[in-house]
Amino acid sequence: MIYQGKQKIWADYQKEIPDNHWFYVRSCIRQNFFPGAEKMFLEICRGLLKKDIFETEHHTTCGGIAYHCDTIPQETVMTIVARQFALMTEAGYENYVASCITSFGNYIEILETWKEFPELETRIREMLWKACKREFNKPKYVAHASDLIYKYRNEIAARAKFRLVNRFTGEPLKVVEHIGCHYAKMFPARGVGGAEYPYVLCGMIESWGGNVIDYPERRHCCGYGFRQYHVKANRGYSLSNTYKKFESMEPYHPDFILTNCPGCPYFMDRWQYVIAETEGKTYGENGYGIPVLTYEELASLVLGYNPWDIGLQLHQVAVEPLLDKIGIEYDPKEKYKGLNEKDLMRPELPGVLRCC
Amino acid sequence: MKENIVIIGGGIAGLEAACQLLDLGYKPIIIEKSDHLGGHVADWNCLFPDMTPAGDIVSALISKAADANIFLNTEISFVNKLQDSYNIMLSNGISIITRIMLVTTGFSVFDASKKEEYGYGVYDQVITNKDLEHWFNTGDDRRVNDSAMNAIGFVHCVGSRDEKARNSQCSKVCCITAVKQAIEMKQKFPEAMVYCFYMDLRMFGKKYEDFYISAQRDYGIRFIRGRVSEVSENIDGRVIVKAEDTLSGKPVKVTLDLLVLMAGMVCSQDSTKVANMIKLPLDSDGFLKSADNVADIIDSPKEGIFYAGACTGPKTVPETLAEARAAALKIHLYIMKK
Amino acid sequence: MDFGFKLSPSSAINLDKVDTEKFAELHRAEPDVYKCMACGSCTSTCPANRFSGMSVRKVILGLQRGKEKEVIAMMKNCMLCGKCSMVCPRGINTRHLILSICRIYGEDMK
Amino acid sequence: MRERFLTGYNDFVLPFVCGMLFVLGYCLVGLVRIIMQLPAEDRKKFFISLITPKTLLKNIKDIFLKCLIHVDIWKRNKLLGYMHSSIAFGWFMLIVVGHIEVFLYTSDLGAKALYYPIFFRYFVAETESTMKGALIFFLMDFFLLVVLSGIALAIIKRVRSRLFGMRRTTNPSFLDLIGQYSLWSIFPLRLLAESFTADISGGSFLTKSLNYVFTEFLSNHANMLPAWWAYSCALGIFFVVLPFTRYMHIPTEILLIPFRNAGIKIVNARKGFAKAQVYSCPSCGLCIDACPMGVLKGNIKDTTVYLNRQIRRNNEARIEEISDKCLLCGKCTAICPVGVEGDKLRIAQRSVRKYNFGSDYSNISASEEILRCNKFVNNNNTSVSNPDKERVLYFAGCMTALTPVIRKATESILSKAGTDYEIMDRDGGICCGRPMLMAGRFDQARQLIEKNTEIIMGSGADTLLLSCPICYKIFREHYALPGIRVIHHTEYFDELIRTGRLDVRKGGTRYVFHDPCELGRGCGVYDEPRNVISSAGELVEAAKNRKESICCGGSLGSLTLSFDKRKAMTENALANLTADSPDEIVTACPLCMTTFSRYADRPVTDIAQVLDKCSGPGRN
Repeated sequence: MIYQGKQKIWADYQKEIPDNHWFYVRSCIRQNFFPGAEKMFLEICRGLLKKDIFETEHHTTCGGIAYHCDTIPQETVMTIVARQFALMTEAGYENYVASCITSFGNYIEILETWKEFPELETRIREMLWKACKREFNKPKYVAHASDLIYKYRNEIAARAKFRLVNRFTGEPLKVVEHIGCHYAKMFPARGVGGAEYPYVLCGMIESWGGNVIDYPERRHCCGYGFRQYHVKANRGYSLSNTYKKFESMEPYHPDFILTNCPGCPYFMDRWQYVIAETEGKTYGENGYGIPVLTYEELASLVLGYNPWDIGLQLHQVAVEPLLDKIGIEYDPKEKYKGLNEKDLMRPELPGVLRCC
Repeated sequence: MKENIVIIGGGIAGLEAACQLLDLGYKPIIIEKSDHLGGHVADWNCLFPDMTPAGDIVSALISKAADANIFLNTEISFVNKLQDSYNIMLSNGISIITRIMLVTTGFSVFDASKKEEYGYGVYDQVITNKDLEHWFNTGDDRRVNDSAMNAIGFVHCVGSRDEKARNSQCSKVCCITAVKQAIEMKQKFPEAMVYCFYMDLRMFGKKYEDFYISAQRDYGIRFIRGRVSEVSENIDGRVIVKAEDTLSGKPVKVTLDLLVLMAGMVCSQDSTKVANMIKLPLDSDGFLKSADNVADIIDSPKEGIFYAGACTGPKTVPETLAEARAAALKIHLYIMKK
Repeated sequence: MDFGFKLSPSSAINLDKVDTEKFAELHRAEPDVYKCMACGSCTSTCPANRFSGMSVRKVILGLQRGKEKEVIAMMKNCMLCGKCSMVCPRGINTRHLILSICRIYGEDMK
Repeated sequence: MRERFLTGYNDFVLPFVCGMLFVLGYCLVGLVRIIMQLPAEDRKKFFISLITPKTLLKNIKDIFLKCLIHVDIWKRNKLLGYMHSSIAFGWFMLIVVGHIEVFLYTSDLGAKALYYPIFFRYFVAETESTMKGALIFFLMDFFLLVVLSGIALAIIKRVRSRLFGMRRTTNPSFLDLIGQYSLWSIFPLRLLAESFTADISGGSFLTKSLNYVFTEFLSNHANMLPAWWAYSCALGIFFVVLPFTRYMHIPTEILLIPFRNAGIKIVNARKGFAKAQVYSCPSCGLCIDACPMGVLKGNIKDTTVYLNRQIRRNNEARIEEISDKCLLCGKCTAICPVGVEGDKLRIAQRSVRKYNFGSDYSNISASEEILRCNKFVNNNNTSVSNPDKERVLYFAGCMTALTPVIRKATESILSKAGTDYEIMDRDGGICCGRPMLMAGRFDQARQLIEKNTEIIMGSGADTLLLSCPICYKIFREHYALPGIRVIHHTEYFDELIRTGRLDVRKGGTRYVFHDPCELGRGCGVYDEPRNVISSAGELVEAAKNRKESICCGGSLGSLTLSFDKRKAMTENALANLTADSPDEIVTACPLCMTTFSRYADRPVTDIAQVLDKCSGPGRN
């Protein structure tokens, strides 16, 4: 691997990310999967970086999953998106930040489509007006939330309590970065680092002290692939995709996987359990799995937040071995205690995958 | 004869045309940007289909063209159109007034790093056809590991027939070059498996098909019909190549010790630069536009300006040489007519 | 545990894992096997094709891709009539090739 | 005549006696083994044939004509014929007359009977001259001279085989050479020995005269014994090496002829009848010139004579190579003077090949195939719709599918002749099984035969018409189709013309007819195609024709000959055909036609095309 070669490509794909005043839209599914992630993002941005981030309870789904599952036509998804833009316009913002990769891809795709077919944009404006009497301006910048964390990775590193270094060996942690497919594969120029070697997560890992692993199936989808997972008959393909990725990264013995998409961490986390139960195979050390984190969770960890406060107990694969390696202290007894100190109850332990 | 004839480009087309013009009694001027003559052919090792040493061809041309006025390391700074001639200002400060120019600016090898998914410049064991010829010539390339060469792959059509690479044209010679280089690699590494990933095999020229049959029958080179989709590096640093084996209708992957990208031919920047200065049109394939692509490939649409070789599109060495001879004759007749 | 779905087998051909020994043996028996350019003349003329999908082209390809089982199934209806060798533009001795395959490859193939 | 020695014995007889006993013992054991190796049924057939007067007489006649007189060789080349019969018949007569002599003049033979007829002259002295004695002396000298002339020719043949009509001859093995030299030396030595003793034992024009010459120089009788020793040694050596040389054909052929006359066929590749054939091969090398592969020098060692030699040596690799390469044109069989069946022997070798898997046609439904050609049967049952009329089922064959002109022309002729016909393989049929059979895969061939039989029997036809001689041969020999006439289109066309169902206008084109191997040598059809062609134009003959016709080189028989190696054979066959400058080459096999068309310098057509061009509906 020639690192300079990658750097050359990264240099070709830099994107302008505004440094303040963002209109933030959440993901539909992340709050169920890993609710700590978006909460921590807002906390880091507002509390730590002192940025102006606006979010509104009026925003809805972007329609991306339905669109990609072929259940709604393109005009519908465009009108939904137009409404989100209208909310942004009404709130007086022009920098649009999406928490979800599918949404991000969806916004970019729609904006590019309007650029090519302006008559379509006019039609959508009419439809939006008919539907809810709203008008919108197109956002000046569209960014993904990970772009912002990437932009401020060095500031975070400066305030970090922990580095991504194995405290037993002193070696940098080996990290697999997994980028959501819709981040840059459709429009390489719209992602940091392009589609072939996206830099958005690599930059965070490098900046926070870890080592990025480049394994053969790095480009591969996590396996969610809407139509694969949502149709039960196809679910085996979803699982097989994930399996292929794990088989490919296994020889590198990664310490954890970092992701920037709602579906990826969830499927890479949960499918490890299914693979373990059906195939008897686990990928971490000593029968554990490989922890899969979102970039917000990782940022919070290095900044020294309590693992249980950021919701790591909701991961299927136990994160404790990773916390031990980094040297983050935690109280196992606190793991299943809610914010109000109420006991959350214990999940049933899997048969094969070691979880505690 | 005191007529100034300016040949722009000292590759084989320029040299051959100069030789012919010298024989006809003229004293042409060759302007060459680089520090040596012979162009791309000078970087090549052997030429298909008879494995003619490229060096022999080039050195014979250079020695025959030695009497021409040759400016190395020289570029054209600007060109002024006069009444019925041109004033050419060279980067070395010399200016030439001429009414006849022969454009032999040739082609550029497609920049394989633009096909990011193939990892040229990123993976240790990915090289181009040109790099391989360089290795044949000098034996110097750390990416080619002699001691562990068990599997070698050739990817056809890199930057050719690819709208994403902004070149939908066929570069014509890469198929046969891949066959040639595959044979040469098999000769050097008889135990290695050699794969060629192709979309179509275009064996159009004299004895090319024989060469292809020989690659199959005598060297056991495996031709896989399918374009390589992506290349990755595995833990021991070898490259994994993925493609569809379209004949089986199945995805195929293989681990290789060396991957050679058959980078195609694109119009060189020098050609476009010259075209801009003299206001020559470009054809839809990105190369210089001839007066007529069938009947008159050597004439440009402008009087007194002629083409030879790959500046008008991908050409083989014999085609280039033939065009250069034709151009020399055309120039001679043009002068005689006045 | 049964989740109602499971891993689907990969359809990809991994050339690293294809056993080349037998094919090398076949090549020694019938060197022309390398000459196939996949034109498909043999397939379209084959009288067994409509019964078992026999195709010498697919046979040659399949053996190089580790698909011995499919190849053997295809060859079940070969009648050795020789039409394929008549039409082969590369002059491959397909009948000898087929007989050599019957000798070298076996029923116990994967 | 009286005996010179009381004991009637001298040590010099020992080499001969030992050799004789050895060879007799060897042959006896071999005979028993070969007979035991025959399948029980064949063995029974063989013994019955031996006591059936008709076959017995035929056996004696064949043995006399073939083994002694070599009539087949006489037909081929007089000089070669004389050479063979002079040695064989001459020697035989020497033995016969020698025995008569001994029995006439000696009584109380005992163990002496073993060697007396051979060395009689040494042991006796002439007491009186009688007419009877002189005649015997003369006969003995005469036949000795005959044999010596044969030997002289044999020596000449070694260096100038072309005089004997042979371009190439076999490369003898080391033991063959020893056998040959000892055989050659037997008779001159006998002459020498008898000449030394001729003044004592008597003799005739040869021995007596030579004796006078000898006494001129060497009056001493002491020279006598070494000559007799040498004679005995030559015989002894010859007999000892005989089983390991080509001369084994002498005793084996005597067994092969009754086997063949008993109707025995090759079953086991190496045992029984096959073994008898292999050992009957005299290594004469006639098959070398006959072999169409011989045009390429590299193939000479792949001819039948070498196959036999390698089988005797159990050289498995070479046996496989030789038997797989052969085109199975059958020409070596047709011209072999002893009747070694080179093609069948090779198919037998192929049949013992081990395969890991083979074809299985059980998935092919014959009843579905019948639906494609059920014109002659009533709907939903098997009863024939038109039982009194001729109902022709035309099986064009796989190869004809690649030469659609043949099918088109044949159909056109059938329409003109008003034949009610149906095509069995309009959209591709099931192979006849002959190619499989030729590859030695009998079980698969049998399955194909069964499928086709079911289809043909279910079609309601009464005639099976074939365009392809390859199919024709197997349909004739291996199919049981009761009530159905199997006919090749050449024969059928001939019949149409003869019965007036087709009207032919004779043109001026000069046609040469190529006898396809499977039609001519394979099925014995030579005249019908010639009749058809003669009625359409002028028939010219090839330099070698009928049973000596040269294979086109495209044969399916060869398993290993690659495409590029066949070109020379095709060109050689074409040169043979065009010797008399015909306008057109006519054949009756789609494979021959395709093969010739590739390299021919003039049109190559099928007989159906020729006939179709110049025929119209007949008056009948």
